[in-house]
Amino acid sequence: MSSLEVIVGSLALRNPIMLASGVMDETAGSLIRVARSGAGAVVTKSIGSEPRKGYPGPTLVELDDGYINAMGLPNPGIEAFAAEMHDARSSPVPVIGSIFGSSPKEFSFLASKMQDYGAAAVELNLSCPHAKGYGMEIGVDPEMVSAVVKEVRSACSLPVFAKLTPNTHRLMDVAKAVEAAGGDAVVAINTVKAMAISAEIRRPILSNKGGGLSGPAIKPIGLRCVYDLHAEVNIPIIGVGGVENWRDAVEYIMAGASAVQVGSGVGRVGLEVFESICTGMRAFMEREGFATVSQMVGVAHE
Amino acid sequence: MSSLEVIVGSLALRNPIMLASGVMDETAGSLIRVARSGAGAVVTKSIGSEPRKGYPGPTLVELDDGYINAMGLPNPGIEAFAAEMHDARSSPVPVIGSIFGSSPKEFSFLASKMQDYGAAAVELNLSCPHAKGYGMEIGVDPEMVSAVVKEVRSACSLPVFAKLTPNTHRLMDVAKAVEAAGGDAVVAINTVKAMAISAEIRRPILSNKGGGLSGPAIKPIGLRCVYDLHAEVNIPIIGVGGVENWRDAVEYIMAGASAVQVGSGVGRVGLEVFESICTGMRAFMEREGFATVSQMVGVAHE
Amino acid sequence: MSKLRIVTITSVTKEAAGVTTLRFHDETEARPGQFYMIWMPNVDDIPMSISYNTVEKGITVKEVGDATRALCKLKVQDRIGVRGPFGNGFKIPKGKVLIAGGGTGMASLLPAAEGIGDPGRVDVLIGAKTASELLLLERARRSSNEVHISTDDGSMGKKGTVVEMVQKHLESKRYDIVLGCGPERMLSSLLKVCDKASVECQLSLERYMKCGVGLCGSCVIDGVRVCTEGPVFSSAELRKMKEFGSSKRDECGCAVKL
Amino acid sequence: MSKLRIVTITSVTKEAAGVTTLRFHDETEARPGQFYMIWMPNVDDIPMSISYNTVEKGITVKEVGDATRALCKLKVQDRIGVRGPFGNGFKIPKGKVLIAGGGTGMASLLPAAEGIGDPGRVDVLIGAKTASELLLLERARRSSNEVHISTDDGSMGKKGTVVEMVQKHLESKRYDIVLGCGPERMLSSLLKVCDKASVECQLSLERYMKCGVGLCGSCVIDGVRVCTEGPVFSSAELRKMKEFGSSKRDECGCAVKL
Ligand SMILES: Cc1cc2nc3c(=O)[nH]c(=O)nc-3n(C[C@H](O)[C@H](O)[C@H](O)COP(=O)(O)OP(=O)(O)OC[C@H]3O[C@@H](n4cnc5c(N)ncnc54)[C@H](O)[C@@H]3O)c2cc1C
Ligand SMILES: Cc1cc2nc3c(=O)[nH]c(=O)nc-3n(C[C@H](O)[C@H](O)[C@H](O)COP(=O)(O)OP(=O)(O)OC[C@H]3O[C@@H](n4cnc5c(N)ncnc54)[C@H](O)[C@@H]3O)c2cc1C
Ligand SMILES: Cc1cc2nc3c(=O)[nH]c(=O)nc-3n(C[C@H](O)[C@H](O)[C@H](O)COP(=O)(O)O)c2cc1C
Ligand SMILES: Cc1cc2nc3c(=O)[nH]c(=O)nc-3n(C[C@H](O)[C@H](O)[C@H](O)COP(=O)(O)O)c2cc1C
Ligand code: FES
Ligand code: FES
Repeated sequence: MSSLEVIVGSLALRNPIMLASGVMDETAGSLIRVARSGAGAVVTKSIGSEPRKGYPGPTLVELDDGYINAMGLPNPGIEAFAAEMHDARSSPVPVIGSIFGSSPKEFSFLASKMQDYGAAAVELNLSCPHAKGYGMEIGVDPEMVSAVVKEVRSACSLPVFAKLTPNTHRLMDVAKAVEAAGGDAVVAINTVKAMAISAEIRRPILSNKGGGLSGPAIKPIGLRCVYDLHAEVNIPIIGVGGVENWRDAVEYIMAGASAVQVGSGVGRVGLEVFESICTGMRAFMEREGFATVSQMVGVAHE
Repeated sequence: MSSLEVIVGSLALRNPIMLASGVMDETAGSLIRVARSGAGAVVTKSIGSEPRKGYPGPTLVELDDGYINAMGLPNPGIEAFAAEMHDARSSPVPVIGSIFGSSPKEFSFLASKMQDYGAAAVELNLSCPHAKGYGMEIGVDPEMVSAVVKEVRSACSLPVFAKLTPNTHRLMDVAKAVEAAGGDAVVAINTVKAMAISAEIRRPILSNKGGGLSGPAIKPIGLRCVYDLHAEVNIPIIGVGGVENWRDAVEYIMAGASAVQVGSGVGRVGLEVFESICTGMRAFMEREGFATVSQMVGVAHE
Repeated sequence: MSKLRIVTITSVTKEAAGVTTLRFHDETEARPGQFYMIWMPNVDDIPMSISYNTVEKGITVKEVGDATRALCKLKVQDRIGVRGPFGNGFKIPKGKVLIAGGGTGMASLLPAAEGIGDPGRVDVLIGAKTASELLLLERARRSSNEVHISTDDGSMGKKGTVVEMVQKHLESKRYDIVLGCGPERMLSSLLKVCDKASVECQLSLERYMKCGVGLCGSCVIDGVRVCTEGPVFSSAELRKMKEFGSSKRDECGCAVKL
Repeated sequence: MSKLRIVTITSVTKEAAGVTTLRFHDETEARPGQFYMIWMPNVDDIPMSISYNTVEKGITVKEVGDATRALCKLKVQDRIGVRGPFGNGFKIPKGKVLIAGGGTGMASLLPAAEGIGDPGRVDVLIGAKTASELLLLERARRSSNEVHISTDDGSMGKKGTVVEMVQKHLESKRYDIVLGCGPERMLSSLLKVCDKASVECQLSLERYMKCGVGLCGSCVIDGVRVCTEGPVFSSAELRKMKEFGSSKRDECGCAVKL
């Protein structure tokens, strides 16, 4: 029987379908719930140094083929999150701590906290405003990204995953910077810059005006990023963006992903999304003669 | 009764719904057909210096919410296109000549040809490989774009529209470069870099592997670009990306577009897309008390 | 999937001090106990129970902060956005139903009473702090032959809480189900009272909601999403929830005592 | 909308020198005269008429270049991609039908004959250069009581062209419609012959196709998209087309004489 087990960096996972950051992952209860629903690993909501309320509503727009969200990074702050991480230890799968900051120092501080809390790895959300610049994202600047990864690398011994933004033509340079700085994996992609407008109300729907597009609408974009990344970097790639069935997951893996994450699919399909992807993927692998997931990684390049 | 007439740069249009470049616009017959179907203006397929066959098939992947295409810029070349432009003179609406090149000189050569042929304006397709670089698009480099627009500006007296790629974090810089170089309008957006993979065949579907995403999937991305551009440049903006009904068109206009273009909608809805958008938009304007389209331009910023 | 729609307010009714019902046309089918996310442009997007469940839908809003205040100021012809209906709603079994509402809790319970459509099958108990805050009494009387009132200060009906009334009723009469909505402290006493009397209940909870569609996780109670798996929970579900009646999450996701 | 599906070849039949029929399972409903875009991985994506219109669909491929050659080399169990069915297909009126096919043109016509399902209502005329290139004769005889053959060299059937045969039949018998498919020069003579006899015809055209869905414009003839508004056109439509029988477009979109 085909096996879904994978090793991503140094993390051994029972299956390659992880929960993406920002979706049902702010509390220990929800992390454990998702883990029990069949995910191979769960990533926490991105946590910052201080509690943040996020933006007023609307923070989400539902589309036929995805969502646009501008939650505004609400989170209880790294101190209060200690309790959630403590309770999340009973999770049957690894809990990866996602963090965001505006400087290398802030990232490394948060990473070492996540290590203290028992996280299995840290995921750096690089899609937040670049403090030095114009509100541009850190993740479009290879030097800034390199500095963040280096600092985190030296401050903690956990595997370091860097989550990349697709909103740049420099994605490959950024990924190479992650690799050179000692990052253990890249996670691609975060949401795509987007907006929804109400013709009757005559204004953007999200209170923040702009937001990030996720779900099936961005799957072809994420797939392209992962495919291109696979040709450029040698560290593992974790694919995210519009995965909601086994076929999506297999496509990402064939493009070069060692594992995938599911965000919007939790809302669009339900918590059964993890189990149904795994079941479908295993059936596909048996039909097509793949014994392990790693045999599928990157085969679309051959 | 509300009027749909608009003036974009110096072009007077009977309505703001134009045909986008690359869709049913390689021959005089199809340009006239689309014009008669109700478009306010038609843009030709992007024409280069030499005939090009484009890529082998598959060149198109159909998705639930759009297409991914990599046609490979097939076109008969600027010399052979003279005959089409000649016959297209019987078009009831302006014919805008789209051109692509790999250097400022090539662009200006093509633009002056289009002027000779009687085009009402030229649209610069800036999403082609940057000859000097690594196959990166010209449109991600503000200096290159500035050089192209200046050269075209001095070689011809037609209105110059610069069509921008969304595949960069420097879109605003590029648009400002167009404005500073004397461009008359920006057109946003071209397709978004994407890919489709077949799990069974284990390879990318398009023969070119990568392609460009269009249709409803990218509407929120185009809308965001137009909204952001409206705050940054003072020249008119022509919105493109996923427009297929009056609501889409109104949203683009409220975001800041003076006109919109329809590409994928021609395939997804049919040639009646132009008339149905115009009818719906006029009804909306009467219901909501807008006498002219220009009263709606950018109202989502208020 | 339930996308945003823009609707026009067709009537505004003041129910009590600081409580207003807004009606608007929306043809979507809803079940009693479901809710909308209501977009008040330039202010916020908040959950509101469906208080009238005909095509001319209604919400009954109590002013407690910016968004509810702005909603209560709306006039006929103004526009709001609605998403939904969201959530599971009440599952009403055969037999005799006891409805127990505190405050605006009645807003989500009345469509249940009206949905049953048999005034002999439903008894309604309404609680309020004081007479002037009592809500929707006349509507309740149209859908139930037996409506009783309690106020904390005794200014109308029985003096005491609605839970005390429920307890009395359960002692004297057989009910197949108790439906409840109101402040969570009230609901947690209600569950205890029902458990003691061995009567099933379904209680509608409130949690901080942002997305409304089961995605963001801001509304979870013990890992369960109130927006999609609730807001109505059965006795069995409620008994398992450690956070029920004891703590909730604020906008940041921090746990706060109730 | 018709998305790509991967199908497995279930049978391979050699029809004549350089002509092969491939069958595969595809449950999509198609009308006679419609076509698929066939993806031959690592080679190309090309239009092919549906030559068997049951759930076990078929295409009949003539080797003319890279993609058709690769298709003809496929074996049972190999996989190809299919998109479609695309195009309008034949609209078959009541009454007597004359089918006239040249070369692989028969591939798209036979499903029409089979669709009529009454061998007494359909006469079939098949033309080929020479006997060894004659296609699908036995299948034609199963769906028509009257099948006639012509070859350019007289090696089988009447010596001459299929259009000459049509002319004779139109002179001697009443038909309500003529359905034709084959090289465009043949089709343009066919239209003239039908016009002269005042019999309506529907002819299936071929143009360079890339997208298949009415988007790219590579298949236009006089501004009409053969992939979506065709490939089957009526006499009235064909008479208006200046490019019909005279020119077509190559891969670049350049006009070339036929
Ligand atoms: C499923 C559900 C149904 C509800 N039905 C009704 C109803 O029918 N009538 C009614 O008057 N109220 C109802 N509420 C409560 C209502 O949503 C809050 O009173 C409202 O959101 C307060 O917003 P505000 O800006 O006016 O006040 P704020 O000053 O922002 O907040 C006041 C308090 O309201 C709560 N609150 C604020 N925002 C939210 C939010 N997004 N989600 C949940 N709670 C929030 C918090 O406890 C907060 O402390 C319901 C809540 C839920 C979850
Ligand atoms: C609607 C339609 C139905 C068809 N049905 C059949 C059929 O049932 N059986 C059959 O054998 N052939 C059919 N054809 C023709 C078939 O598509 C071409 O023979 C095939 O595409 C040639 O490809 P190639 O790579 O083998 O040859 P190439 O060497 O690439 O080309 C040979 C010639 O084929 C034509 N051609 C090439 N590519 C295309 C294309 N993408 N679209 C249209 N024409 C092309 C051109 O005239 C070209 O000069 C049909 C064509 C159309 C438009
Ligand atoms: C509601 C919501 C909240 C999100 N919050 C975060 C976050 O806090 N940190 C982060 O790195 N990504 C966040 N994301 C992005 C997702 O992790 C993911 O990269 C993106 O949604 C694409 O995947 P999907 O299509 O499966 O949703 C969020 C996405 C959504 C929809
Ligand atoms: C099949 C196809 C071919 C295209 N060819 C061109 C082209 O030659 N030049 C160009 O500037 N844009 C081209 N585009 C991009 C469109 O003009 C447009 O910018 C994009 O498709 C987004 O609009 P839409 O969603 O309405 O299709 C093409 C798009 C498609 C789908
Ligand atoms: S409000 Fe977002 S999950 Fe419930
Ligand atoms: S093949 Fe593209 S329009 Fe017909």
